[in-house]
Amino acid sequence: MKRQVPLVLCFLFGIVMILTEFSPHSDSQELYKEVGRWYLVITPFAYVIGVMTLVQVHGTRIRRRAEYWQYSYVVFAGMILMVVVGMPTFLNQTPFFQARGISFGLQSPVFEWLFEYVQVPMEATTFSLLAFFIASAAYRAFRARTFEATLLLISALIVMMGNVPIGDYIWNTVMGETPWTDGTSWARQWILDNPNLAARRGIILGVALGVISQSIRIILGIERSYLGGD
Amino acid sequence: MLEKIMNMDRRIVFILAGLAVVIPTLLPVSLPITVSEPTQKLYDYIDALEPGSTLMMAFDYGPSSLAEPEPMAEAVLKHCFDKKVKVVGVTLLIDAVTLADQLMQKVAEEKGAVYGEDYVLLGYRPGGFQVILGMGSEIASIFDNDYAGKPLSEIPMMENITNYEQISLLLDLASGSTVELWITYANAKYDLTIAAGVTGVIVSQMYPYLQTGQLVGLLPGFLGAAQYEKLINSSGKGTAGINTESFVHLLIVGLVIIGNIAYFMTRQRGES
Amino acid sequence: METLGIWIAAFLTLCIYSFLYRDNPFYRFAEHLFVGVAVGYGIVVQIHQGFIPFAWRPVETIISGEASPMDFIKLIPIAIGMLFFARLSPRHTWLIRYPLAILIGIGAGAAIPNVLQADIFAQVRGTLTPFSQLGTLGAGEIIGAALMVIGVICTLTYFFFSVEHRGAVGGLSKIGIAFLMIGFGSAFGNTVMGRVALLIQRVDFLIEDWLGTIF
Amino acid sequence: MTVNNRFQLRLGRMPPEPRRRGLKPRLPMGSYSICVHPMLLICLVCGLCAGVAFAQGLAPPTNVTAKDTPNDDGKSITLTWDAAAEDSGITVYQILRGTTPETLAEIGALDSAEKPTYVDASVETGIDYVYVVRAVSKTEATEETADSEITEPVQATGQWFHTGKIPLFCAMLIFSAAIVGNIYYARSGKEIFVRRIPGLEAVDEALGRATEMGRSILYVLGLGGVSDPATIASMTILGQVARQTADYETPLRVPCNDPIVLNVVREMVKTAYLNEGRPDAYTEENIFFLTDSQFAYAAGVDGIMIREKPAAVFLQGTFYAESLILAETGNSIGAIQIAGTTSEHQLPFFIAACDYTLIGEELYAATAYLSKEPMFLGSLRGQDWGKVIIFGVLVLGLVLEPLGINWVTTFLQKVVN
Repeated sequence: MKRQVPLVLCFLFGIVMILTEFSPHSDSQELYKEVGRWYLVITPFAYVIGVMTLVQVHGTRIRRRAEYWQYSYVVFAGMILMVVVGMPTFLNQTPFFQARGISFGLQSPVFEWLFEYVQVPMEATTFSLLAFFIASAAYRAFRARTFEATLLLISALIVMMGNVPIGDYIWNTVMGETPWTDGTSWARQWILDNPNLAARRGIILGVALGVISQSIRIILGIERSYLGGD
Repeated sequence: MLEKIMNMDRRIVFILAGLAVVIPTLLPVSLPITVSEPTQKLYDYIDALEPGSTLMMAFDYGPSSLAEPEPMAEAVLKHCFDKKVKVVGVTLLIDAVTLADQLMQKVAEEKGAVYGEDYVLLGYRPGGFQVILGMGSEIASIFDNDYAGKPLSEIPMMENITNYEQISLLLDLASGSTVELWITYANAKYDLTIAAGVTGVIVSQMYPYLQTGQLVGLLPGFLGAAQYEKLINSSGKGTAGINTESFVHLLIVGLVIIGNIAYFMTRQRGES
Repeated sequence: METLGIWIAAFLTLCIYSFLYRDNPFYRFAEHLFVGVAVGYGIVVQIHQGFIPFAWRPVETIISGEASPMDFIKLIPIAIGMLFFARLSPRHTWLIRYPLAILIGIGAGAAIPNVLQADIFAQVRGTLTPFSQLGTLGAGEIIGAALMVIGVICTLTYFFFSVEHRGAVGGLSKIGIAFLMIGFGSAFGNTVMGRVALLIQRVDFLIEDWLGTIF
Repeated sequence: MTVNNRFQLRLGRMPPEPRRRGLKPRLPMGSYSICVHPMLLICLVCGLCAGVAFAQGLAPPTNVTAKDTPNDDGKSITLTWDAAAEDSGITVYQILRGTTPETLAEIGALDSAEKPTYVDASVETGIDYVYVVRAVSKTEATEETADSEITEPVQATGQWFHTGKIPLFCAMLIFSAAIVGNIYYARSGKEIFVRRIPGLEAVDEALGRATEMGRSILYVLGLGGVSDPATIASMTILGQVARQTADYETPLRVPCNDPIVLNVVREMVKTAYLNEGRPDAYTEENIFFLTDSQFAYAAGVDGIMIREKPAAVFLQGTFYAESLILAETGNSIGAIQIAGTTSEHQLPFFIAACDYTLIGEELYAATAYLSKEPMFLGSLRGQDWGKVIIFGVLVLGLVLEPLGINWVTTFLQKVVN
C-alpha cells in the first residue's frame, strides 16, 4: 500500500499521457483531457501544505522564542491582512458592506492597493539588489585567469556594450570615417546568433536527453526517490 | 595600492553603481537606438495581422521582475489596440495576475479599447504545463470564467475563440522558464505560433528556438522594449531606461577592465 | 491614498536597500513582511483562481442537486487531492504519496514525446537546415552554419560521461568548453542588462514618484 | 499554417497546408510576398480574370473525393478535387453536404485561389454523408454555377493510432530501449565508467571543513518542484551528503521553497540518518519550509547565511534569478560553495562566484557518480548512446543535405509536425 500503489499510479498515469499523445481517437482524447483535469484539481491542494508548514514554522518560532521570533508576528500580520481583504468575496453581496462601498476579493481596491504599494515595491526592490551584486561579482570574479575565463569575459563585455545604445554611439564616433556602422550591435548579435546558439543547443540536447531518461525511469518505477524513505 | 584596488570593499562598488543610475535619471540623455532583427521580426508579424485576429499574451512575470517585461507588454498592447488586434491575457505565474490586470486596464483606457470586445484577461490557473495543454483542446475547460469571475460564454470576444486554432500568435512575456513550456507543449503539440519577450537573463538561451522558427520573434530585455517603442513611435520606460542603462554598463565594463589590469600587475610582480 | 501608498512603498524600498550596508532590523522587518504578504497574496489567488474553479465548483454542482452521475467522478481527484492533508498526521504522512505519484507520473508522461519533438528533433533539424540551402547562402552564413555544427558537436562531447576525455574526445570537449564559455559570457552580458533594469525601475520610482510628492 | 511549413513555403517547395475555413486569421499576402507559392500566384491571376465572362459555360469540379480525414478524432471528412484551369472563371467553390442526395445543403465555401481541399469539421462520427462541390462564377451582373457529381457516401471515424507519429513513436522506443537496456546492463554487475567530475570531489573537503570548524552545512535545493528532474537529482545528492553529515554529526540545514519537496526531503534525510545508524542526530526542524515566493526565499536564505555563517553551501537544483544573490552572499561569508544546475542562464553566476559548478547535465551525472547505483550509471550511459544517435543523424545530414538529398530534414520535419 505504501509503495506499490503509488508506483502503479505513477506508471498508469504516465503511460496514459504517452499513449494518448499517439492516439487521436475521441475516446483517448477524452481520457487525456480527464487526466489533465485531475492534475489541475490536485495541484491547488498541494498549496495547502505550504501554508500549513509556514504557519507551523513561525508558530514554533514564536513558542520557542527562537532568534528574531518577534518578526514571525510580522509574517502572520502580512499574511492575515492579505487574506482578510482578498478572501471573503461572499461579503460583497451583504448590504452592510455594499452601503459603505467596501469590497473584497482580488479586484478590491484595498487588495490592489496593498499589492501595488506593499508587495510590488518589496519584491521589485529585493530583486533590484541584484544589480549591485552583479556589479560587485563582475568586478571581483571576472578575472582573465585562464583561457576559458578570458573567453567568458570578452564575450560578456561585447554583449554588454552591444545591449546599450552608447555602445554603437562610441563605435560610430570612433569609426566615423569607415563604412562600418553600428559595429557593437553587430558583434553582439553575431555572438548571440553563432557561438552562443551552438553552445545553448548543445546544452538543450543534453538536458533533453536527461529529462527523457529521467521520465522513463520514473514511469517504469526505477526512479522512486520522490517516494522518500521506507 | 594594487591590493587595495583588488580587494575594494564591495560597498564602494555599490555606491558607484547607484550613482551611475541616479545621475542619468536626473539628467536624462537620448542616444539613437539600433533595432535588432528578432525585434523587427516580431513587429512585422504583429503588424501584418489582420484586424480582428487574436493575440494571446502570457504575462509570465512577477512583481520582482516587472522592469523589463512591463514596458514590452505596454508597447505591444498599444500596437495591438492600434491595429484592432484582439488580446487575450493569461498567466501561469501566481503573482502576475494583478499586474496584468492593472497594465491592461491602463493601456486600454489610453487607447480606448473595450473590455470583452477588444481584450480579455482570463487570469491565473495553477498547473503550469497542464494549463497550456488544456487550453489547446479547449480554453473553457481551464478558464470557465475570466479574471473578474464573468463566465466566458458571456464575453462577446470569446464567442469564436475556443482553442489555439483561433490564436494567431502567443506572446510570452517571461522572466522564468515559461517560454520553454509554451514551446514544448503548445508549439510542439498544437502548432501554436509563439514569440517571446524575455528579461535579459534568459535572452541568450532563446536563440536556438529563434533559429529553428519555434519562436517567430524575440524582444531581448530592456533593449527589446526600447526597440519596440522606437518601432511604434512611442517612447516610454524602455527608451528612458536603456539610455540610463548605458552608463551603468560603461561603469561595469570599466570596473572589469580596472580589476583585470590590477590582477595582471600583481601577478607580474609576483612572478618577478 | 495614493500619496500614502507611495510613501509606504518608498519606506519599504529603502528598508530593503539598507541590506546593502548590512543586515539590520529594518531589513528584517521588510523581509518578514514580504514573506507574509507574498504568502497571503498567494493564498488569495490560489483560492479564487485555482481551488474554487477546479475543486469547489464540482462539489457545488453536487450539493445543488443538479449533478449527473458523471459529476460524481469529478469527486475522485478532489478526494485524492485531500490526501495532502494527511501531512497533518505523522502516522499517515505516507498517504500524500498517492497524489504525488499521480502528479509526477503525468508530468513524466507528458514530457517524453513533447521534449523529444521540441528539444531534440526540432533542434537537430535546425542545425541541418542551413546545409540544405547552401547555394543560397552568403559566405558569412556558411561560416555561421559550420560554426554551429562544430559548436553543437563539441558542446555535446563535453557532456559525454561514459568516456574518458582524452585524445580526440578530449580535444573536442575542450573546444566545447570554449563554446560554452562564450555562451555563458553572452548570458552574463544580457543578465547585467536585466539586473540593472530592475534598479533603474526602482530609482525611477524613488525619484519620479516619491520625490515628486515632495518637490 | 505552421511555422515550419512557412519556412518550407519560402523555399517554394511545399504547397500551403489545407486549413479549415473561418479559423485562424492569416497574414495578408503582401506581408511576406517573397513566400507566395507560384501555385497561389496562378490561382490569384485566375481569380482576377474571373470578371471576364466565358461563353462556353462553367466546367464542374472533377475528381471530387470525400474521405475520412486520417489521424483524427473521428470528427472530420476531407474533400479534394482537381484544381480548375487558369481560365475557368471560377471565383468560389461552394461545398454542399447531406446524409442523402436529397438533403444536400451548403455548409461552406472555398475561395478558388486556395488549394482545392476542404476539411469539413462539423460532422458526426459514424454517419454516412455525401458531398457535392459547386463551382461558382460570379460577376456583378451574372452568377453561373456547375455542380460536381455526388460523392460516394463516407463516414468519419476516429483512429486509435496516429500513423504520422510513427517516427516519433519509434524514436521514443529507441531512446527508452537504450536507457532501460543500459540500466539492466549495469544491474547485471558490469562495470560502467564515469568520467571524473571535479565539483564532486570537493564534497568531502567541504564536509570535512565544516566539521573542523564546528559550523553547519546549508543545502539549497532551488525553486524547482518535486517533479522537476533537477530537483530529483539534487535530492539524491542531498541523500548522499546527509549520510556523511550523519556520521560527522554536522548540522545540515535545508530551507525549502516547495512544500512537497520539503516533505520528500524530510523523509529522505531521515532515512539517510537511519541507515547510518544515527536517527538521534536527525532534527526535523533543520529541514524547513521558508516560503514559495522567489525573492522572499532568496532573502530568507541570505539571512540564514549571514546569521549562521555555514562552512559549506550547496546550491543544487533549479535556480532562477535568485542564484546570484545566493552565490554572492555565500562567497562573501567565505563558505566553500558547490553549485550545480540545469538552469543554464544561471550558470555564469555560479561559475563566477562558486568554487565548483556542475554544468547542466553534469548534475545528473553527479547523481550516478556519487551513488554508484546501477540505475543512474546505466541511464547515464543510455543518455550517451542518445548523443551518439544525435551525432549519427547530424553527420548523415551533413553529408546528404549539401548534395540536395533532404531525407534527414524531411524526416525530422515530419516528426516535429
